Amino acid sequence: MTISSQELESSLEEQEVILWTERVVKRFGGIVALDGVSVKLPRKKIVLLIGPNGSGKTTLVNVITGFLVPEEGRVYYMGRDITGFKPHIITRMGILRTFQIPKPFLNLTVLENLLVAQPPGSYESPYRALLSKRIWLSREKKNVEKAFEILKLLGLEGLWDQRATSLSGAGLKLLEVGRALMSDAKLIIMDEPAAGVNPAKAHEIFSTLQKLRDEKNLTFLVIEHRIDIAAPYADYAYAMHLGRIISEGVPQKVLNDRAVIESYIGA
Amino acid sequence: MVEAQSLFQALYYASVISLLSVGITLSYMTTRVFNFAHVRFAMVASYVAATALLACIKAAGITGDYEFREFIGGTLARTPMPFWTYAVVMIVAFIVGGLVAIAQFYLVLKPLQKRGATGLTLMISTLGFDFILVALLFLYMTMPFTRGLAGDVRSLIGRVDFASLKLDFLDVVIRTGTFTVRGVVVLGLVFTVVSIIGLYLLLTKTKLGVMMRSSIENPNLALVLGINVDRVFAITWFIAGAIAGLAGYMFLFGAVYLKPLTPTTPSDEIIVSVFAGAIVGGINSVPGSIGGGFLIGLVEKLFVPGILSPLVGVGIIKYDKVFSMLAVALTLLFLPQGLASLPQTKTFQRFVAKIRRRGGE
Amino acid sequence: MAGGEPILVLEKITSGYGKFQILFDIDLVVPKGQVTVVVGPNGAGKTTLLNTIFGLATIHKGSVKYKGQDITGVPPYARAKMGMAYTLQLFNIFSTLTVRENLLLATYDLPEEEARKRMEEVFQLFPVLKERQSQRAGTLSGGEREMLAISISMLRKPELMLLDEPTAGLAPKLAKEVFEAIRQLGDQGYTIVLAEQNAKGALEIGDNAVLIAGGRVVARGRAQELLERKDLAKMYLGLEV
Amino acid sequence: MVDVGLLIEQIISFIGVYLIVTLALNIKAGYTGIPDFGHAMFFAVGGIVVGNFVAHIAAYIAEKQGIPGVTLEGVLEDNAGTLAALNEQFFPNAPLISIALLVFSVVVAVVLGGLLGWLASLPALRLRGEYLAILLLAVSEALRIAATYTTQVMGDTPTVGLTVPNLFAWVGSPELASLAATIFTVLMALTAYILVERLYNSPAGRLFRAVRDEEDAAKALGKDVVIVRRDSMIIGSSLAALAGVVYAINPYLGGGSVAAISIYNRVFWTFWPWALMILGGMSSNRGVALAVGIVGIALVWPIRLYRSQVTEFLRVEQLGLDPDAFANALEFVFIGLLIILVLALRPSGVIPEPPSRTIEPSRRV
Repeated sequence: MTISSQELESSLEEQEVILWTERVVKRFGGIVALDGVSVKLPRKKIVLLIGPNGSGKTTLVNVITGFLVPEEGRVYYMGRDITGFKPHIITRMGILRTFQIPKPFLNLTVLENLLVAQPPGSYESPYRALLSKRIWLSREKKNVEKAFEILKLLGLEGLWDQRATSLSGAGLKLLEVGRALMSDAKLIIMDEPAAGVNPAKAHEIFSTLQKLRDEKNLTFLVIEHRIDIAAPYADYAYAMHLGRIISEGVPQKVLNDRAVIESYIGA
Repeated sequence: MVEAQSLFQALYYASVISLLSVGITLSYMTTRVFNFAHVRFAMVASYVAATALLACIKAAGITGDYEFREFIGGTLARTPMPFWTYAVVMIVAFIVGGLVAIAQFYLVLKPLQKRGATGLTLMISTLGFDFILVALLFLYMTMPFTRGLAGDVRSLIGRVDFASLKLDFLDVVIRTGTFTVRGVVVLGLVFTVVSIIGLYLLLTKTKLGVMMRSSIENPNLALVLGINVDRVFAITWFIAGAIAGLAGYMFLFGAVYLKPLTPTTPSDEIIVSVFAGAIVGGINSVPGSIGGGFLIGLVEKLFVPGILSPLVGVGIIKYDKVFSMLAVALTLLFLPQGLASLPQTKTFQRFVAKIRRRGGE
Repeated sequence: MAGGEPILVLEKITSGYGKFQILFDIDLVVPKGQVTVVVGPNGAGKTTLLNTIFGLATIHKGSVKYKGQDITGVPPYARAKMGMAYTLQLFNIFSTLTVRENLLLATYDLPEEEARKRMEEVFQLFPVLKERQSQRAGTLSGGEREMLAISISMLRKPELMLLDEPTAGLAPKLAKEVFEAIRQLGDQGYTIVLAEQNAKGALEIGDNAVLIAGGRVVARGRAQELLERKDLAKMYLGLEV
Repeated sequence: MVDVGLLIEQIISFIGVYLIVTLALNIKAGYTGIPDFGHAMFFAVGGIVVGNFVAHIAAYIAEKQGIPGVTLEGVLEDNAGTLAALNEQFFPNAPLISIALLVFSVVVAVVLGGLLGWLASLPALRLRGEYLAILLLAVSEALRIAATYTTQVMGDTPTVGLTVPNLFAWVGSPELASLAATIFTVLMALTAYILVERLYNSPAGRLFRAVRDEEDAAKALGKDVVIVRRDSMIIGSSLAALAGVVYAINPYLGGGSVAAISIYNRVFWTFWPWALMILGGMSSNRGVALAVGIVGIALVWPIRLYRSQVTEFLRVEQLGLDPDAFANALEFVFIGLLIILVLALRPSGVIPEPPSRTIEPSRRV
C-alpha cells in the first residue's frame, strides 16, 4: 500500500496516462471556477480529488465529462483531444461518472439495473422488439452472464432479483459501480462514494474499488470528503482550492501539505 | 363593433374564470398539485346555495309563484325576494366551497402525501375526488330533504330557469338607448373585484397572509419558525375553495353566460379555460392567475366573437376554446411561469431597454 | 464540559436522511448561556447535526433531550414553540417578503407591544435592517441577509439558537462582523450552537467546541484549548493523530 | 329478460376496447413515465379514419358502381343518408372491399396515430411531469374542438357525428355482423396484449422503464432519452388509434356513430384509461388486463346496462332517491373511490410492476 511519492512520480513518466487536462480554465460570470487546472490520471490507479466546498472539484469533473466546455485548456483521453465533446459521446468512449446521491432505476431489479447499462445499440430498438426476440436474445444471454459476474465481484449476487429500492445506502453505491462496469467504462469518476454510508461499509466500498482496479484494470477518479476513509486506498491525490491544484502526490504527502490543511480550516 | 351588452357578458364570464383560476393557483402553490376537482367545488357550492335559497324563501314566508324566468327584457318577478336572502346564499356558497376544499385537502391529499405520493399521483387523485363530487351532486339532486324544501327541487335545479334567478332590486335592467345590462352582471363584476381586493389585502396586510406567503416560498424555514405549515396550507385551500364557492354563486345567475346547472356543466366545459387562465397568467403567481383568468375569458367571449369573427367569419366562434388551449400550449413551452414572469425574462428586458433608447432619441 | 447546566443533550445519535446515515454515535451536551461551536470540514455532518437537533433529519438511533425532556419525535414547528430557533445555511430568509414581514413572522405569536420592543432591539444590533425595512429581502446583500436571518432567530428570544454556517460565502471582513455579532449575543446570555467550517473564526469566539469529521466527534473541549492544539489540522481532516 | 349472449358480447367488446386503449396508455405513462393526458386525441384518430376516410373510399367506389343515393360529396354533406345507403346496398355485397377497408383503416390509423404521437413527443423535450400532462391535455382539447367543428372532419352535424360504415355487413344478419365485430375486437385486443407484453419483456421495454425511473442515470449511461421517449409515444399512440378503429367499428360500443362527443371525450378516453391503469398497476400489463376485466364486468353489466334493475334491487326509490341520478352517481362513485383507495392503499396497483422477463427468470447464481 505504501508507495513513496518519488517512486510513483517516476513511474508516472513511463506509465500510460489515461486522461489528462492541460491548464483548463472555466469561468462563471466573473468567478473563475477553474484557474489553469492540469491533472493526470494514471491508468489502473485510484486517484483522490479533495478540496473544500467551492474549490472547483465538481466543475473539473463536469469539464472532463463534457457537461461544461472550458474557456481555455484541453482535455485528453487515451491520447485524444476530447475537449468540447458531447457528454454522451464521452460516455460511449468509456468515461462514466456516478452520482453522489445514487440514482438507481428504483423499480427495476438489481439485475435489470445492470442490464440497462449495456452500451446503447440497435438491440434496444422497440420496433424490432415488437417483431421478434431474435434481434436481442443472444446478446442478452451474454449480458446476463456478464452481469452476474459483476454482481459476484460486488457481493450483490444474492440480491439479483430484488428491486433496487430494497438495497442499503452502500448497496446503492455499489450498484452504481456495477452499472459503470456493465457499460464497459475504463475510467470511472465517483462523486463521494462514502457519503451517507457508515464507515465499515465505506471501507468495503473502497476495497471493492481496489479489487476492481486490479482485476478489471479500471481507473478511478474519486471525489471524497471523508479523507480519513479514502486516503489509505488511493494511489495518488490532488488537492484543489479556489480553482487551482494546490498539491499533488501520494495521499500522505498531500494530506500533510500545509496549504491543503489551511485551505480547509479557513482564516 | 363590440356592443356594451356583450362586453358585460364577456366580463361576467371572465370574472368567473378568474375567480376559479386564482384557486387553481393557490392550491398549486401550496401542494404542487393541479387540482382537477377545483371547478367542481363551485358546482357543489352552487347546488347547496340553491338549496339555501329555497330554504330562505320558506323562512321568509314568501308564497306564491317564484318567477325565476327573468331574462333581459322579460317579465318582472312577481314576488320580489328580500335582499338578505342573497347575502345568506352567498355566505353559504363561500363556506361550502371552502369546506369541500378542506375535505379534499385532509381526506385525500394529506394522506397520500404522507405516503410519499408524487405530483402526478396527486393530480390523478384529484380526478378521483372529482368523480366522487360528481356522484354526490347526482345524489344531492334527489335527496328527500332537499325535495321537501320547495316541493320539487330536482325539477328546479334541473331546469334552465333556475340558473337565471332574479336579483330583486339589484337586478335592475339598465337601459340607455341601445345599452342594456342586467344588474346581476354589474354585481358579478363588483363581486370579483371585491374578492380580489380582499385576497390581496389578506395576503399582504394580515399576519395570516404573510404566513401563507412564507409557507409557500419556503416551507422548511416556516416550519423552523414555528409555523404549522400544514394548517396554513389547509387554510389556503379553504380560501381557494371559498373563492370557487363565490364563482359557484355566480353560476346561479349566469345562465346567459354559462351553461345551466347540472352535475357536470358548466364545470366540465369551463375547466379547461380555468386551467388556461391559471397557467397563462402564471401558475406561481396570484395576481398573474387573476389577470390570466380575465385574459382567457375575454379572449373567448370578446376577442373571438367580437373582433375575430367579423374579420374571418362567424364560424370561428365555435373555436373560441382552441385559442385558450393554444395559449396554454405556447405558455407552457415558451414561458412556463406564465405572463407574470414576463418582466423577468431577458427578451422582455432587452425589449424595454430598446424602447427606452428609442424614446430617448 | 465546563459551563452552565445542560439545556440540550444528545445521546448516542446515529442519524441521516432516509436510508443514508451521516452521523454516528454522537454525544453532545450544550450548556446553557454559552456559545457551543461545531466545527469540521464540509461533508463532516455539521448541518445534519443541527437538523437532528431540530427534528429535520431521520434519527436511526439515540435520543435528543431538551430541558430534560425527550423530544426525539416532536415535529419541528413544535420545537420552535418550545423555545428553539434555527437559522438555516441556505434559503434562511423569505426573499419575496419584505424585511419587515420577515421580522414580523418571527413575532407573530407575541403581543404587539412585546413584538415592537424586540424589533427595536434587533434594529439596534443591526441598524442597516431598519433602513431597509420595506425592501424585499431578496434584494439585500449577502451580509445583510445573514444579519436578517440571525435577527429572525433572535426575535424569538430563543432559549436555544442554532446557527448553520452564517459566514459561508461572505468576504472575510463581513464574516468577522457576523462572528462578532454572535459573540455579542453570547455575552447577552443566549445559548447558541454554531456550526462553522471556518474553524479559526468560530473557535475564537466560542466557549465550547466539538470537532466532527466523517460523522463522528473527533475532539471536544473549550474552544480556546482546541484552537491551540497543534494537531487540530490533522484532526480536522479526520486523520489519525 | 336479459339476453345473456348479447350481454356477454357487450361486456367483451367493452373490455376489448378498453384493454387496448389502456395498454396503449400503459406503454407511454406506465413504462416510460410520460404523463399523457392527451390520450383521447390518438384514440380519436382511429374514429376519424373509419368514419371519414373509409366512408369516402367506399362512397367513391359505390358511386362508380352507380349505387343510388351515394355520392362522394354526400359523405360529409348528407352523412346519415349516404352512409345508410352504403350500409344497406354497398357493404353487404362487397366482402373483399370491406376486408380491404378494414385492413386499410387499421394500417392508416396506426400510421397516423404514430405520426401524431411523434409530434406530441416533441414538447416532452422541454417539459416534464404535471406541466407536460397539462400541455398534452390542452393540445388534445384544442384538437377535439377544432376537429368537431370542422366540416371536413366531422361533417355538418358535429353533435351527431359521422355514421360508421358497417364493414361486417357482408357476414349476414345484423346479429352476425355484430358478432363478427366483437370477434374482431377480441382479436385486436389479444394482438395488442401480445405485442405490449413482447415489448415489455425486451431490452427496449426495460430501457423505457429505466428512463422513467431515473432519466439522469440513463443519460449518464449514454442512452438517448429523447429517442426513447419518442419511440414510446409513437408506439403507444398508434395502439390508441387502433383502439379508436375498434371502437368505431363495433356496434356495441360506438353505436354505429362516431359521435364527436363520445369519441373525443377526455373523461372516457383519457381519464378512464388513467384510472384503469392505476387500478391495475402502472407498467403492469397483467394488472391492466385484470382491472379492465373487473371494471368492465362490474360496470357494463350492472351499472350501465341494468341500472334500473340495480336501483330496484337496492330499493333506491323507497329511500326517496331518484333511481336515474342514483345510477349515474354509482358509476362515478365507483371509479372515484377506486382511484383514491388504490392510490392510498395499494399505490402500485392490483398487480405491481413485474421485472421484465427477457430470458428465463430461473437463472440463478
